[in-house]
Amino acid sequence: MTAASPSELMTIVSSRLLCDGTVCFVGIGIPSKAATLARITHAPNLILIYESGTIGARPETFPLSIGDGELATTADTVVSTMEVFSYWLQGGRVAVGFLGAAQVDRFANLNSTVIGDYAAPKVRLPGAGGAPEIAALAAETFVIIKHDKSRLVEKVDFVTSAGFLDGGGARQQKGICNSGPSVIITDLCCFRPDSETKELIVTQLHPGVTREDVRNATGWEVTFGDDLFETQPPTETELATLRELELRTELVQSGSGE
Amino acid sequence: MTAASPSELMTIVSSRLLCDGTVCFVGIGIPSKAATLARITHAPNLILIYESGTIGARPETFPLSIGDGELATTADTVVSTMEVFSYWLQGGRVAVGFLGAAQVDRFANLNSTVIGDYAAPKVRLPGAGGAPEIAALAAETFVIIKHDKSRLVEKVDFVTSAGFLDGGGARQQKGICNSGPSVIITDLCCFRPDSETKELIVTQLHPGVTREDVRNATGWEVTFGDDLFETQPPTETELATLRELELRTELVQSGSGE
Amino acid sequence: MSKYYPLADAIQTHIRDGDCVALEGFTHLIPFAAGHEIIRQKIRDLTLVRMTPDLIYDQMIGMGCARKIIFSWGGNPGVGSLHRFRDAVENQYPNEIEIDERSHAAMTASYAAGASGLPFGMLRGFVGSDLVDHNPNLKSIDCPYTGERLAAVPAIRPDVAVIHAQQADKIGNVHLWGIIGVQKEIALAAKRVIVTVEEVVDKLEAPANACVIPAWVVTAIAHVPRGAKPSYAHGYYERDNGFYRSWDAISRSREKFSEWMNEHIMSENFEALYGKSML
Amino acid sequence: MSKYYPLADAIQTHIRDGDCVALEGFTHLIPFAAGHEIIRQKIRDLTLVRMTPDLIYDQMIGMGCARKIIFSWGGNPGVGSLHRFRDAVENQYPNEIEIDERSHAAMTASYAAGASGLPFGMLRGFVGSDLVDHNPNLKSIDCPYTGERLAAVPAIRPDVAVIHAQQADKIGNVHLWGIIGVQKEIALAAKRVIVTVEEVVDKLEAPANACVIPAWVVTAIAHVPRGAKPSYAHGYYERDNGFYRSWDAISRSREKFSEWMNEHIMSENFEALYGKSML
Repeated sequence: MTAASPSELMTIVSSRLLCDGTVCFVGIGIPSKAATLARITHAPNLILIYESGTIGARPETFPLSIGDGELATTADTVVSTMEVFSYWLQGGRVAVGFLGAAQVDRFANLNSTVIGDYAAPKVRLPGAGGAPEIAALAAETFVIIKHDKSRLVEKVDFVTSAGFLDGGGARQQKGICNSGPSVIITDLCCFRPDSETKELIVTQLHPGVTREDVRNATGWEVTFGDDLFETQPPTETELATLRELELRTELVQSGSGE
Repeated sequence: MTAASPSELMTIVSSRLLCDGTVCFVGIGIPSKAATLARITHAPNLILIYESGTIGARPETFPLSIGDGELATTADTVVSTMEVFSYWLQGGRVAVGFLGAAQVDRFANLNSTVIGDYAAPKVRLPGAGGAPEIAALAAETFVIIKHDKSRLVEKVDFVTSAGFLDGGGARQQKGICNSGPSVIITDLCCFRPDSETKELIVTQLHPGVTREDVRNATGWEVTFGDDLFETQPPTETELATLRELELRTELVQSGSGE
Repeated sequence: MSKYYPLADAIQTHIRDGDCVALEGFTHLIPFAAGHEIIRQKIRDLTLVRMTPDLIYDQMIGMGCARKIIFSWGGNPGVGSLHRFRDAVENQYPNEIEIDERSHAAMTASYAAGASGLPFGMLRGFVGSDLVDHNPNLKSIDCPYTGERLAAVPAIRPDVAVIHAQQADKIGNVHLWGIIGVQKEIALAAKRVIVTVEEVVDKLEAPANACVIPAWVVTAIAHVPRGAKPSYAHGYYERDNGFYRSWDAISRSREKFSEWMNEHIMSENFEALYGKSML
Repeated sequence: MSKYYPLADAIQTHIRDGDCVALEGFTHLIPFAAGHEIIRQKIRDLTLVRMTPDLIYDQMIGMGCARKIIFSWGGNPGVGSLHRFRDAVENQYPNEIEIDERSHAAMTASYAAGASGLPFGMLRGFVGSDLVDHNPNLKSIDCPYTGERLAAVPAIRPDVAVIHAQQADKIGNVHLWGIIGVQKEIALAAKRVIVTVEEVVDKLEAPANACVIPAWVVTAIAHVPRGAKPSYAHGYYERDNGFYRSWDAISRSREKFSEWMNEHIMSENFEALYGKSML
C-alpha cells in the first residue's frame, strides 16, 4: 500500500481521538471523514450530529455536503435546523465539536470569514456557518487544518470562532464555559493548549516530521512540549478502510445524481 | 323537538358567529362544541386549532378533553405544544380565540384562577391554561359563560386573562395590540364592548328573555345597546345537528375506553 | 437491553425525596403507571412539574408526595375540579403545597428554555394578568431592537423527566406519535429521563421526521403495557373518559379517595389496574 | 385547486423589486426553479435571505438580482467558493451588495423569532467572535434571573418565503420530509409563501407528526417536478454532486458564467434544464 497522503494522515490521526460512545457535532470535509472512519473502525457507537439536523447519522460513504440524503436515511432522527442548534447543541448534548478552518492562530482562534479586512476583503471565505456556536457550546473542540504558514498564523485576520482569544483566562472571562479547543490536528503534528498560557504547544510529531519542518511551516515561534512523542503511523487497517470509503464515495458520487 | 336548553342555546348562538374559513383557537367545552357545530353546519372550512397541537382538527364528536385522539387523527397536522403556542398563536395566525371562564366582569376581564383571595382561596379553579395568551394574541376573542350574578360580576376576583382592564384605552396602554373580547355569549343575551368606554353592553336578547331577566342575573348596572335586537331562535337544523352530535358523542364515550 | 429495568427499580434508582420531577404528556400518553409507582414507594417532598396536573398529580398530591407544584391548568378536563389538588391548596391537606403557577404558553417556554440550555424563555405573555403579581418568577425583558416589553419565565430543568411512549427498540431509542405535547422538551431539559413504553420492538419504523428520543438521552426504560391508562396511547388504546368522569366522585372525599388508592394502587394489583377497565 | 399557478405567474404576482425574499432549503429541497424564474423576470434590488446562499444565490447575485444578503455560510459545500458571491463582495460586480452576516444558530433564532411573532431571538451565540464588531444587528440582553449576558438577533420576517416540497394535495396542504431545515419557520415568518412541489396528490399520506404546512398558510403553489435540481428531493431524485463540482469552473469567470446562464436559464429551456442532467 502507498504511504498515507497528508490529508489521509490528518484524517486517521483525527479519527483516533474519537472515543466510542462520544456525541460528536461534525462539520463537513475531513471532520466528517474522520468521524465516519472512527465509527467504522474502533468506535461503532460514535454518535454523529450534523447541522442539517441528522442525529445519529451512520453514513457509509463520505457526504459531499452536510445535508446529503444518506445522512437523513441513516440517522436515528432528523430534526429541524432550529432544533439541532437549540435543543441539541446549545442544550449541552455535544461532547466534541469537530471543526475545520481557513486559519488558526497561536491561541487557537479560528477564522473562516475573510482574509484581509472585513469591509474590503482580499479573500472572502464562506463564513461562520455553525462554527462559533459549536466552538462555544460543545464540551471541547477538535480542529483540523492543513499545516502551512498562511494558515497557522500568529493572529487570525478575523476571529470567527473564539479559541482562547488573547490566551490565559481570556476565554473564561468572556463567559464561555466549555473547555474550548483541546487539540489542533495538522498534517505535520498535533498541538494542544498549554494549561496556563493557552498557547498552542506541539505535543506530537507525525512520522518523519522534524521540529524544523514544523517551525518552518508555522506562523509563530513554536514551542514543543516536554513530553513530545511521535504519532503512531497509520495502520494497514486504517489506511485500507479510509481508501475503501473514498472509493465507495467516488463510485456513488460519480453519477449525475439520477 | 323540545326547546333548546340554555347550554344548547349558547352553543348555537356562538356557532353562528364563526365565519367560514376563519382560523379559530378553541378551548374545551362549549367553545369546542360551538366550533364543531359551525363546521358541520354553515362553516365547512372553519380551521380549528387546539392547544394540544392539533391544527385543522375535524372532530365528528365532541372531545371531552382538548387532547382527545379524534382531534389528532382528523387534524391536518399535529405539532408540539411548544410550536402551537409560539409559531401558531403567538405567530399571529389565529383570528378568533374562543374561551370560557368562571367569571367575566363589566370590562370583559376573565377569571379562571380563584374565587376569593389568591393566597387563601375560597375556591381554587383550574387556572390559566392557554387563556391569557389566547386572549392577548388571537385577533379577537369570543367568550362563553353561563349567565348568573356569581359569574357576571362588577369586578373579577382575579384577572387571569386581560379584557379591557379598567376600560377605555387601558388595554392598549398595557401594550396589548389585538382588539380583545368582541362578544360575550351567555344563555340570556350577548354583550359587546362599547367602542369608547369598553364597558360590556347588551346588544341582543335571546328569545323570550327580558331586560329585567338580564338585569337580575348580572352583577353590574347593565346598559342596553340602542340597536338591541332579539336573537333568531335556533333552527330545526341547528338543534337537530347539535343533538345528533351529542348523541354520537355519548355513544362513543360510553365505552370504558377499549 | 441494558437500559431496561423493572419499573419499580427505575423509579427507586432515579427518583429521590426532594427531587424536581416532571411527568409529562398532554392528555395523551400520561405516565400513570410511573406515577403510581412513585406513590407506592412513598417518595416525598417532590416538586412536581406538569402543564396539566390531571388525575395523576391529584393522586400524588392526595397521597402526600408533593411539596410544590409548577403548573398551568389544574382541572379534570371536561369534568371539573381536581379535588385532592384543591384540598391541598385550599386546606393544606394532606400537607401544605407551594404553587408556582404559569400559563400554558409560559410553561412551554420554560421547558423549551430548559431543553435549549437557556436560563429563561421569553414570550408575549400574561400582559395585564394578575398572575404576574402573585408569581415572582414571572418577569419581563425589553427588546434591544424595538424597546417592547416581553414576558420572561425561568427555564425548567427538572432532576427527572418521566414520559410514556408507544414504542422503544431494544437499544432504547424511543418513538412517540400523535399528540406529542412537550415530551421532547422535558426529556431534553431534565438531568435524568425515565421512559415507560407500550411495546418493545426490534426496530423502530419511525417516519423521517418523527418524534424520536435517541437511546443515549434516556436514563432508564421500563416496558409497561397500558402504562398510560386511564389516559391513552394512540394506536394502542383510547382514553378512558368514563374513568375520568368517575374520578370526580372518588376523589371528592378524603376517605373515599384513600380507600380507592389503597385498594387499586397501593395493592400493586396490576392486573386489575391495567385490565379492561380501571373500575 | 385555486392556489395553483404556473410558476412564472406565482413569482410575478408575489415578488416585487426591493422585496426581502428567503428561498430556503438546507442542502435538500433548494427551490432552484423558483430562483431561476426570479432571474428570468429580472427582479431587482432584492434582500436575499438564506443560511447557505449555495449555487442558487450565486446565480441570482451574478445576474444582478441582489442588493443585500443576510446569510451565515456562503460556500459551495464540499467544493469551495461561490465565485459570483465573492466577486460581488470583493469587487462589487455586477453591483455592490450589502451583507448582514450571522452564524447558523443566529439565523435559525432569527427565523424562529419571525415565525413566533417575537421581535428578536436569543441564543448563547458568537461570544468572542469578531462578527459582533462588524454587524450592528448583533446585540445582547441580560437574563433577568441569572444576570448572564446572552446574544440577541433581530427577527427575520421576509416579504416572501419560497420553498420546495415533495408533495401537496389539491387543496394546497404541503408535505415535506427528510432534511426539513428551516422551511416551516420561514414559511410562518413570511408575509407571503410560494411553494413549488414535485408532485400533486389527491390526499397527503403524511404521518402523524410530519412537517405539513397547511394550505391556508400558503399564498401560491406551482407544480414544478425537479424544481429543486441540482439539489435533491428525498424520495424523488438525488443531489447532483457532479453539477455542484462543475459549478466551480462555470462560475469562476464572469464570461463563462454569463454564457452558461444565458444558455441554460434565460432560454427557458425547461426540458434541458430539468432533464436527466443539468449539463
